[in-house]
Amino acid sequence: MATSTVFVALFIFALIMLVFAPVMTWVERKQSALMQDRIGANRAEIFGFKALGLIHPLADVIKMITKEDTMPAGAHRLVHLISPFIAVTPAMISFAVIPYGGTYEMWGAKFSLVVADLDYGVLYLFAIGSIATYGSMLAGWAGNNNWGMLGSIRVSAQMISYEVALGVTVIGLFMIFGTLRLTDMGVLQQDTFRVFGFMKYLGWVSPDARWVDWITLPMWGIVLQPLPFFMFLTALMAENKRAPFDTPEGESEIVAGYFIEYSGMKFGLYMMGEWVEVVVISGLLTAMFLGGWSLPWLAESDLIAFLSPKFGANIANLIAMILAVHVFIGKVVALIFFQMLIRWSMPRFRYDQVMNLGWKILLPLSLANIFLTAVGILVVQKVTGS
Amino acid sequence: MKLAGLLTPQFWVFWIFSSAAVAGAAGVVGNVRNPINSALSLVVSMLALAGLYVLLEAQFVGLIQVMVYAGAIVVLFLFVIMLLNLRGSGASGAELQPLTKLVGTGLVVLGTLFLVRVLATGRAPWPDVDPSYGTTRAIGEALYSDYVLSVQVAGVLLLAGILAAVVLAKKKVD
Amino acid sequence: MNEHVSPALRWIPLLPLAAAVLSGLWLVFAPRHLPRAAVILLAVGAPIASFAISLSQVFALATSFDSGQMFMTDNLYTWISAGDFHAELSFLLDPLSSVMILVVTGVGSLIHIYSVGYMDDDHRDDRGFQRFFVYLNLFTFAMLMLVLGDNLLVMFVGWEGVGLCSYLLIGFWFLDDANAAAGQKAFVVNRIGDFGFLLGIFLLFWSFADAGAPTVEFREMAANIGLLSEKVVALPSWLSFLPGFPSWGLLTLACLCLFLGACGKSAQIPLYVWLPDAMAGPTPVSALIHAATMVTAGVYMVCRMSFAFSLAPGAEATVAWVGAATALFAATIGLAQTDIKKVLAYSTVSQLGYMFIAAGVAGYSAAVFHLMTHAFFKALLFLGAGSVILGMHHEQDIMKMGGLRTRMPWTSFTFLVGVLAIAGVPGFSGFFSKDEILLAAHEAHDIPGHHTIWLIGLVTAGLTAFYMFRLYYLVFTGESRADHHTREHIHESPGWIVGPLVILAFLSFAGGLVGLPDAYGALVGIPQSNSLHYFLQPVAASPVHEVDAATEFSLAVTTTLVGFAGIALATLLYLVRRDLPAQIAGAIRPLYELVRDKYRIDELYDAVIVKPLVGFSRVVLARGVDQGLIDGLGVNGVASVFRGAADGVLKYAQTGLAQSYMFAMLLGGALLIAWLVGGA
Amino acid sequence: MGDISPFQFQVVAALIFMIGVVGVLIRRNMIVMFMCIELMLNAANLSLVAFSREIGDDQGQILAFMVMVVAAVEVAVGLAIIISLVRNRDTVNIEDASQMKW
Repeated sequence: MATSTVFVALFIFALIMLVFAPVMTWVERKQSALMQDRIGANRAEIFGFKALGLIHPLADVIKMITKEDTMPAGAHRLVHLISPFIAVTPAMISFAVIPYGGTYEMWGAKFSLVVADLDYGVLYLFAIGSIATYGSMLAGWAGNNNWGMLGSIRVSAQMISYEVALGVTVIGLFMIFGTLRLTDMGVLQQDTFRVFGFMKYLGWVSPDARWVDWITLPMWGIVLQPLPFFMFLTALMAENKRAPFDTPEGESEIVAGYFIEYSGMKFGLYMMGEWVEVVVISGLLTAMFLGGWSLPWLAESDLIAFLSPKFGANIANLIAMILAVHVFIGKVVALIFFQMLIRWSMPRFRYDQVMNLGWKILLPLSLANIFLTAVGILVVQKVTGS
Repeated sequence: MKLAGLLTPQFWVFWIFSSAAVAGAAGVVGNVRNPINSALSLVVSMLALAGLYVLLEAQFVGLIQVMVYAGAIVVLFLFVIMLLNLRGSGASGAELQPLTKLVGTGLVVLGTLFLVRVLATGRAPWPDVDPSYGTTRAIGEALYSDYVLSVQVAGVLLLAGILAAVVLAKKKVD
Repeated sequence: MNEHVSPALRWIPLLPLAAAVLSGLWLVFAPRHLPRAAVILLAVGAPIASFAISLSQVFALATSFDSGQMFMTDNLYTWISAGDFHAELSFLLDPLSSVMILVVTGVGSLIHIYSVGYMDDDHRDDRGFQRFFVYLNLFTFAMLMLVLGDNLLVMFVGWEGVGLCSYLLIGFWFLDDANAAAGQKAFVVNRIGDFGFLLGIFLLFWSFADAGAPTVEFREMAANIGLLSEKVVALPSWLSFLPGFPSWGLLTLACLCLFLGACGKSAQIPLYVWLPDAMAGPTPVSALIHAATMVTAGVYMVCRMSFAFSLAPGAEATVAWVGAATALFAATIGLAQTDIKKVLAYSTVSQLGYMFIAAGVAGYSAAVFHLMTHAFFKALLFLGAGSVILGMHHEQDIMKMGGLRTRMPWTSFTFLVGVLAIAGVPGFSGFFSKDEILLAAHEAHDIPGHHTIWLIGLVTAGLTAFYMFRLYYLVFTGESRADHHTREHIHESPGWIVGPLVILAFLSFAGGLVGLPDAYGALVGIPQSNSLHYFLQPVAASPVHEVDAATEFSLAVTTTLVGFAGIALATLLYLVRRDLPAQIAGAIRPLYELVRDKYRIDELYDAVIVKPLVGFSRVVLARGVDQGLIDGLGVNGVASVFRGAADGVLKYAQTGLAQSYMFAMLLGGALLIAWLVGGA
Repeated sequence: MGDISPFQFQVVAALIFMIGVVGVLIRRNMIVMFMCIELMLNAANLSLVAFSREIGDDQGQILAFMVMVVAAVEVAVGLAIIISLVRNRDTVNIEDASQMKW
């Protein structure tokens, strides 16, 4: 891995993180206001510039940092101190394996738009995700608060439960793509397939029927595995403990759950962790199900091959790279919007409903999906003879 | 030890992770005050071991180590400790006597020497391995071809474990 | 001999098996029994189909017989394969088994049909009807295995199978303890015989293997029998009282073992005691199993092994003498019995003795001939008795019957045909077969005392005629001695029952014609009229006695006269002067009571064998060995040793503290590892 | 891999294993004893993986994987036992659980 590629990747990574996380507070407030026919945050200003309320995140940060940091009596001091960091770090480093673009050669250097192009990328995400449990769980316990304790029992049970569903749901996708590397998935999803291609194999239409070749769909995860997309999204949102899966923190039930004893920036870190995770979820879903950084029906290699004669290979690669990043960010934003829609429109599940959904609905469905996918793969192999 | 050896990242990775693993293990035993502390030490040890696995180019096992041990098993320990509300002293058992500590330490040293004597198989140099060594694909293909029976048995075992846990932990209805 | 394979053979036994399994599984697993019509179709259809196949196969064999085709086989698979030894599960159809399968399936089918009528009124058990036919079909299968088996092992499977079915059917109404006990008695007594049979099989197999031809197949054994003819077995010194000491022919010993098996199955002295008790079963069972087929298995086996018996004169003589003794002995018991089925049972024992006389004097064809005719008329008699029992509402005491001729004309008439046949009235089937046996005995010069045997046979024939007519007169003539209520309801049996009776009556009358002696055939101009004899010749070679017609006729006349004397005496005592029997019985009361009580053989066995055995078991085996040695010293002793050790010493190691165990485990593990590594 | 020899991994494994052993022997808290058992299993796993790498064969990793499966089951069942024990006896002290039944 050339040094320059890491640099570029890290640069974009930092950019996204820095931009997205604070902006999320604004998004949350503005979008909820939109949905509830309010105006939303619009008071904070710098020299009269309100910038649609975009100043508010900055004000929030200042407020949190300057707030008193309390330490409850009887708390486990060390654990209480480190828990917020344990909570936010996994969310941050999850981004390392999510690709924003492919690999581009420009002016003799290789640019790979992913921080760590790991062979076991998705597994890495799951492993990191499982570490995230500690942050929430220890927080509730360390504060020596009964609500916090209830929150932490709930959060540990919920997160362990949904990790199971999380892993099993996407196995069908792994079976189809045959890889855990997210960049490979991105490349594979640039392919298309003929919706009615099977007719040729079965001899229902003549081999030279052109219309069959025209009707194609991109090989996106959501096209191949539509149900797992939604199940995966559900499981991820439950992992993130945001509404409607916010039973561990449920304000009206157990006050604030596991982070009840936190204030100031430590509290802020929990919030930030959740928001970052919203972005991570969107990025992961984009990479796995929504074709990653590419536009549908437009393979990147075709694009570069098309542009190179006109602008030269370097410029073509650069255009492709810029396009890729923008496409990726666009998809992510759309997904964030979608998640916010859910968060602001669904009531909170009851705790037993959360567990039932995980164990009795998602898990059986995903197991059935594995089975069906296997059958489907066998059928396709049989029909196409490959 | 050559100076060059000190400069390789592997050298540092090994020493950092192995001392963390050993220290974590010692923390599990030595933390008398609160079982939660023991559990947290255990996590440190587990994660450090995962690092050592990755150093040994067993990435898959390392990741599974994180997911299973750190992500599930220790969480389960914590969960149970919290559920039983064992905080504070008393429930955690007697304090360790100085003599016990001494004997324990001695036993660790003696036992380690003994085991090292057993495990010393000659210092073969590391062989070169295939790039696919330890990858998910390699392990997965081995598991589902040569060791498929073991996988089946493991599945049955897991099922039995689930049932056993449910039956044991369930409160009596009447 | 050119071999011929006929795959149709397997269906002869398999069809009844299929019916039994199907119906039996249904019985076990289905909540309700099958509808009656289905049971009848399945259970009666299977033996009839078997009979049809048997007919076609026997016909095929008979037509190819003249061209030198002596047998057909059907090999299913290799059952046992060990080294040089192979035992096939295969069936053999040769003249001997042809006769047998026709009897088994033919008479069997008739009895199945009869059973439909007979079991109709059995309301003791909801599923009894179906259960009965399951057993009956299973029996048919086992019997066919027995007679069709190509080697001793397959035969033995059938042999045990019929024993089992016999047990099941004797104790069919097992709710009555007496019936269950009778079934057990039959089974246990049969086991003694089976033990001998097994010993015989082992001995033969071992000897053949020793002689370099390990086989249990009949044809191979027959071909290699010469290998064993000279071998002898040294007897231990404590057996010095035996004739022929110090050594016996190996074949003699083997044949005696086999004959012990035959004694058990065919109810010969000393193992006959089970058969009269076996009358506890339903009457069709008595007819099928304890008259027509199973009890003749011993005779069949001796005929089948005739190649061995004919080389063992000692065994032959034993067979003949045991047969003669049984024939006379059972006939005398039959004189004083009052239970209609008991009379017939002792008559069966007696007639089986007759067959063994024939087999013993090497008159195998005569034995088979009598076996066949006996199957006809004894089945007829039993079925007639069943019809009477049904009409009399399960009354079996002939002293309470009488005058049934007018009420049950068909039964009465067919029963009379059976009685005439068994009494040996000329023209009926029994006459020819009995004559042939007596002729064979008369001419068997190499059997010691063959004239005495002949004489015994003659006397038995007279006795048979006497007690059979006694039975007929007491049951069917005179005034009814039944109580008022029963008398009102006496009725003729339905068509299911009468039909088989009529067919069997015809066979009892005409069945003798297949073995019409040559001398009679010559009278009507048929050369070699004893077709059965010639048919059986290749399998069970009977010595051809060069008898002039005069001798043959004179013997026949003697027999007939004796028979008529018996009939006349019975007529006098039970038809003309009915007061006489009681007077005679009073005059010889001790003797009469002894005979009536069956010579108290059962009591004798009980006192000599059963009681001591039970006492021995109870005192020595149960109390001494089982409770004292095994329980006391073995189980409890070992337990108490360990208990003592645990109580006194080991329990102090069990602190209950898990960590002490772990420490022990650690030490053990360390030592183990040290040993392993140190050893390496 | 620098100057790290396979042997060094085995030393680490042995050390962790012995700490686990001693922990099981000297601690009275059942849950902690249980953690020590996990330590021993992990030490064995490390040894397996190191040997596997030393030989250049993946069998040791497979075995380590299976050990993890067993460990997971063991933890689930063991903790369930501890929960029911605490419910009945209100203690996690191993010395209070010295009877077969009560």
